[in-house]
Amino acid sequence: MTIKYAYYPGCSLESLAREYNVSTRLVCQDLDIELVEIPDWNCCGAAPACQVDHMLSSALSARNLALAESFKLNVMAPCPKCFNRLKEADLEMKDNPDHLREINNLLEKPYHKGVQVKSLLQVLYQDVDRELISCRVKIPLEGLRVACYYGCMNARPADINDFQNPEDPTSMEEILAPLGAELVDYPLKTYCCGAAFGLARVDLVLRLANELLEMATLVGADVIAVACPLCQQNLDLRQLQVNARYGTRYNIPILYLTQLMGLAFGHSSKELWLDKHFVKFRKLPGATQAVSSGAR
Amino acid sequence: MDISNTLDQKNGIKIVAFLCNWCSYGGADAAGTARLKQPPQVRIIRIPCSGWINPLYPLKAFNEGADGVLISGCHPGDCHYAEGNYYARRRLEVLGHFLPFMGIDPQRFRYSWISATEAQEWQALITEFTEKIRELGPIKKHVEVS
Amino acid sequence: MRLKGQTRTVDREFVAEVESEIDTAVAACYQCGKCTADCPLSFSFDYTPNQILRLMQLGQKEMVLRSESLWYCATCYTCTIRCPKEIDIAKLMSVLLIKARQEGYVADHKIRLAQETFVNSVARYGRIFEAGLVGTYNLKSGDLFNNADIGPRLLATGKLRFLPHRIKGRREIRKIFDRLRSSRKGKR
Amino acid sequence: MRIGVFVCHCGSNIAGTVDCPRVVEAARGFPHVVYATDYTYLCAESGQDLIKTAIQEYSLDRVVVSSCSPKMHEETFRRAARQAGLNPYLVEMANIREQCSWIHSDKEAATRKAIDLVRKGVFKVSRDQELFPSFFKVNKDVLVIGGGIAGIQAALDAAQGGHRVTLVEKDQTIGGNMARLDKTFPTLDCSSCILTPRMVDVAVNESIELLAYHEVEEVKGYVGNFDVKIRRKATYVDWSKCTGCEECVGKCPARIYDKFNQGLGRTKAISLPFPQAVPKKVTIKKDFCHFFLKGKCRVCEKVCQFEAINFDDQDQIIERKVGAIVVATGYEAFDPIAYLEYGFGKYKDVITSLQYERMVSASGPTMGHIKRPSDGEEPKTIVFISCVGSRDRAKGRSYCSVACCMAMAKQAILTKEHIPDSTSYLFYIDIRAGGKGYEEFVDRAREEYGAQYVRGRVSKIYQKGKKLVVKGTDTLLGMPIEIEADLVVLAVGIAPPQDAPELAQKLNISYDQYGFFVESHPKLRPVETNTTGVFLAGACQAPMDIPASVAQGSAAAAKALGLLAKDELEASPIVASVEIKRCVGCFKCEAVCPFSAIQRQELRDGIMVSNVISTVCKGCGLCGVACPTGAIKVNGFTDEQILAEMEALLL
Ligand SMILES: Cc1cc2nc3c(=O)[nH]c(=O)nc-3n(C[C@H](O)[C@H](O)[C@H](O)COP(=O)(O)OP(=O)(O)OC[C@H]3O[C@@H](n4cnc5c(N)ncnc54)[C@H](O)[C@@H]3O)c2cc1C
Ligand SMILES: Cc1cc2nc3c(=O)[nH]c(=O)nc-3n(C[C@H](O)[C@H](O)[C@H](O)COP(=O)(O)OP(=O)(O)OC[C@H]3O[C@@H](n4cnc5c(N)ncnc54)[C@H](O)[C@@H]3O)c2cc1C
Ligand code: SF4
Ligand code: SF4
Ligand code: SF4
Ligand code: SF4
Ligand code: SF4
Ligand code: SF4
Ligand code: SF4
Ligand code: SF4
Repeated sequence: MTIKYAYYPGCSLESLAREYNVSTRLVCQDLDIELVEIPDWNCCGAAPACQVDHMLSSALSARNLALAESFKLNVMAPCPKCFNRLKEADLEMKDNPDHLREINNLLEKPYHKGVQVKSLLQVLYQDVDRELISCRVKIPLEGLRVACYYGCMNARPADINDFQNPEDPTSMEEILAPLGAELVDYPLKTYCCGAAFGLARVDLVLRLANELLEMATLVGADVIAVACPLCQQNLDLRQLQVNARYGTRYNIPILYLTQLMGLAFGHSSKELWLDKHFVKFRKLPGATQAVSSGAR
Repeated sequence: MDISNTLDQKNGIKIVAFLCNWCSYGGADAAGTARLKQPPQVRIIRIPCSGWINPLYPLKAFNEGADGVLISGCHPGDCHYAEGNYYARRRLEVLGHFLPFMGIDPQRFRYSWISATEAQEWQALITEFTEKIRELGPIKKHVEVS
Repeated sequence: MRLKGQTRTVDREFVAEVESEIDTAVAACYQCGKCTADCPLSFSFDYTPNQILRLMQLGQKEMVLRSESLWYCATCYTCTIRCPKEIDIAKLMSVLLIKARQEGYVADHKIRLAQETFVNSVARYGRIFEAGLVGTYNLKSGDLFNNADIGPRLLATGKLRFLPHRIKGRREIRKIFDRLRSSRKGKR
Repeated sequence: MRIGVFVCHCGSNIAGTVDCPRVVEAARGFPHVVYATDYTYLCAESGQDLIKTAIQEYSLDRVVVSSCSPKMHEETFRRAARQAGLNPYLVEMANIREQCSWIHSDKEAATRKAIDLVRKGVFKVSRDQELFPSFFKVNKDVLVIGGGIAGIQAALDAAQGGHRVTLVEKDQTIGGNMARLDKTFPTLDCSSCILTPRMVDVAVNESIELLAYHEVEEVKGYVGNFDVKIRRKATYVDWSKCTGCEECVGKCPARIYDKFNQGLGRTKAISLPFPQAVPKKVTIKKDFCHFFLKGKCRVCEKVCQFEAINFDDQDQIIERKVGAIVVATGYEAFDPIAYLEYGFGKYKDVITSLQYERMVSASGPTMGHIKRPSDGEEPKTIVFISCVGSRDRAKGRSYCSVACCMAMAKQAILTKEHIPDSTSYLFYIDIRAGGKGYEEFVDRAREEYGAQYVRGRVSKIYQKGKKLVVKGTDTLLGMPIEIEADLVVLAVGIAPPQDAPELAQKLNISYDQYGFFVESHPKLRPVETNTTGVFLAGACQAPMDIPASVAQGSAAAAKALGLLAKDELEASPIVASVEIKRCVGCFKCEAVCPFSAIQRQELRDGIMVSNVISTVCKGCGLCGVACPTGAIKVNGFTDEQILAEMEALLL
């Protein structure tokens, strides 16, 4: 049985996080999840919109929800910030009829509260049988020490991420366990990476990224798994900035959860755009196997 | 011999309240001790427990000309007699549904939970309820209860 | 009541307005500091989250709205999930930020600029045009070499677009902005 | 019928708003009223005399006192009537103060309402019947449930007062949580040094029957006559033979969770909780014993020279009759597993304050050496965190646990004594040190023992290498503060035992949202409950420390003794009674009565009818409403009386 979602990639996945988009599509295909991209979707406004004007933020999300509604499909978004904006707007409109009316007044095409919003993490965690994931594994990630990093948006706030505990989420670990990876306890798994301050206040981001990378080194992680474009950028893109500023020599690849899954499912590192990362992932598990299985 | 009724001729309405001895009567006393001003149309009858209320009483009261009837007991779970107010709730809920068939606006009937410390809640309740009854005006139709 | 050195006195109306948006009375806060303790960005704050709450309790509108903390809060919700009194501090911070902007208090112009550049990009194209965003921001902020060290390497990945993606519904997006603006004016 | 009406001024409390002479005037016009007067203070001696004289002078056979709330002075005026030779239940009160003069300012409206209320009183009193209280014999024995320090104190005091006492303790030994403590604030005397003698006193006291490893199964009856069923839980050891030599314990291969030591260290399937246990007898925990699980072992049986092991042992129900019950079931330490942010259960070196007591105790699993559970090393930096499971709405615990601030100060002192080169950081929100010598004790912790108090709540703890990173705030400085600690001690709250609500239901007493038992009045009846004859002592009522628990134990015993000092007790006549002619034997009344006050009674011709045990009946009236024929009614609140009141108000 295939599961079908209206897919909301969001702006990041069209640019700096394209590998997240590519790997998400591959993995979903492997797991019989059909993704129908919302046609002509618009930016959800991310953090800046709701920091400038809450109504604006809701209206931008509502347009996307209304588009998805015409397909009678629930919405799935891989970026936790998009997910957060879409779901919060949805909940507020479902909660408060006045708010819904006000928002619809701003739209060309009204929203009728007809969809549900999930994050990619939630879909992989709730809708996909762990058995199925095991079945799809061709190259187990044996010996790879993975630290799962959720960041703030994949764990909180509690009413948006209501499918797991905001203090100690475990969905990523549970999804990765069938892949055979060695999951290390990463105490800062829900610590914030500085989010969107990368544009105006790089210094804030670097300080947090440094703490996160230090801890990952300390727990002996080979790779940090993430499920958020901002986390990925702040830790990967800025790793060299951190090294420059703090005199550190971190060299920890930051992979999307879906890239790790893709590897285990037998996709090549090229297919998964692994070469687009700043910090290269060299410890390909079963590298020799990969060749032979590819030949099979 | 003048025994005529003096209930609020000015506003022309009469409200009878049945309060359980342990919680709500104490709450009304507490409101008095705190000097919380209240509308004078309400007359209180003290009963042991809200579970003691026979649905006949409110009906009789309406029949005899009460414009509003209020029943109040301890909060569910706090009943002095353990579970009397659960019985009350069940019974009075039924009564509430039954009133329209007797030509009585169910808004004239109210049951609530007021504890012995809830003086302010009591004041708010009877102020609001009296206001409601004033709005509805004196009861017109008299019910027949055997 | 007046805090030493402050000219303004208590503004209860402001407090009530904010309280209605966060659905909690600020008086609930007993200043335990749990919100501050693990706030990842508090190192950059002038007032810690619990001090923001304290200022709100004392009705110090101006001090609150002038605070830099509002601008450096990442809305990460750490404070919110930890607060023993169930106060949504993250929400409070963002409500206050919006009010600060409305009333013309800007503690960090770069952040304001970044946020506005971002929103303008949405208004223009319906989606974010990242290369344009960084460029515009750097130009306007005068910080031309901001993030320049990663620029070339980023280009090499080929992930950045050089032309914006203009969505078909651009007009709808514009209308959202316009209607919002006119409804705001109507209210004033 | 000759009714007298008395209208009280209560100084200006009533007379200021109600025109009392006008009320008297109106009262004179009501049916059967032969005398009416007003007076400044009716409850004063002179006022009561006025009533008594009038009763005799005018041969009054009914009285209406129109004054304050009956909750205030009904007893006073009933007593006055009795003294004047009138049945006290022929007195009614009209509440024209709390429910009239004090809540109205319009004098006219208030006066009219007062007149209505007096009329209501007159109409009701004219339907009143003479009522006579019944008397019943009282059983003088006392049951104490829970053998912590509060229960021990209550049992000893009641025994000293000459009563036989049954002490039921669900655990294998008495002593409760105090037995787990090392030293006690504010004097730092050793807990077992002061507790053990008391435990032994219980054991040797001939008036006290100690039923350890027993639980209350069912409580029936009423004050003076409680019938209690008690379950003896199977111990699989014949206690009359066991000497507590612990020979068996050493040989038992089954290692299990050590409840007494709060999970620090392990114990055996057959065990003694601690060396000074009273009674000093072992039990087998069936769920963990190899023989019960796998059918093989019986090692204990082999080594026991006294042939005390009995694998065929079974639960047993025993019955006791008592006149009063003291509940002293204490508390359980709050389980901080809910604080995921503190990593309790995940990080071995995050422990509870009660575990720390066991660690510091010389008789504990570490022999009094403070060691990190993870690697056995001596910690140098220790962080204490207050209010874990207290003062925390988000975790469903809004209350303050009272004893933990002091326990924390104590533990900081003990830590310094054990490890002189250690530093203790104590995170607190407020320091609650309200007791004799308590603030001085905290001063000592700070000044003499270098306890570092930090005002702020910790938000997060995580492991970093061998250290625990503790992220807190110093709210006084307005700065986050990070401490790399070797050991973290959570000052956990005092929470009612999980089964407290169940016990409350058996005893028909109330419990609050947390499970603490509810006292009759928070100030004036702190150890009584709303069920007459059931008293409370210790931490089962509210969080409290040892001095308060002991004081309550004594207070509860004193209350029980006061009650049992009489040979007979008076039962209120405001109870239900059955009009046998109208009873059709449907027993709907029996089904609804919450107090099991209805008995089935067989008439001569085999017809079954209902009968109310008047000493059990509480007069709630539920039966009256359930009865389809109107055969059963509550004295003093009959349909006739209520309808008369209604008529008076609506005329
Ligand atoms: C870490 C810590 C340190 C402390 N240090 C101090 C100190 O230094 N000084 C001080 O004054 N106070 C201290 N206290 C407080 C002290 O422990 C309590 O005040 C005291 O133990 C309360 O005594 P209790 O008899 O009411 O309850 P408990 O000691 O809890 O005894 C209750 C007894 O009842 C039994 N029981 C429970 N339910 C049932 C049932 N259904 N049937 C039969 N039996 C039952 C239990 O098994 C137990 O034996 C401390 C508390 C903590 C948590
Ligand atoms: C401002 C204030 C507000 C308070 N509010 C509250 C509150 O809201 N709730 C609360 O629970 N507690 C409150 N308290 C505390 C409360 O007052 C006391 O707990 C309580 O009054 C103590 O009662 P007592 O009988 O021990 O002493 P007291 O009330 O002091 O009674 C002692 C009596 O003994 C008499 N006496 C003294 N010496 C002798 C002698 N040598 N011979 C004969 N008689 C003597 C005195 O005249 C007096 O009548 C408050 C205290 C203060 C100061
Ligand atoms: S955590 Fe909550 S209660 Fe504590 S200081 Fe912050 S806002 Fe106040
Ligand atoms: S939401 Fe803002 S104030 Fe709260 S913890 Fe995160 S950064 Fe700090
Ligand atoms: S009887 Fe009541 S109303 Fe009269 S003086 Fe006494 S307290 Fe006041
Ligand atoms: S059961 Fe036997 S061996 Fe064990 S403690 Fe008792 S007497 Fe000693
Ligand atoms: S039979 Fe059970 S209690 Fe006895 S020694 Fe074996 S395991 Fe221990
Ligand atoms: S006694 Fe102290 S530590 Fe315990 S709950 Fe109260 S304030 Fe917190
Ligand atoms: S309900 Fe009435 S009729 Fe039925 S048994 Fe009881 S008293 Fe008799
Ligand atoms: S009045 Fe209440 S307690 Fe008494 S017999 Fe009836 S139901 Fe039972």
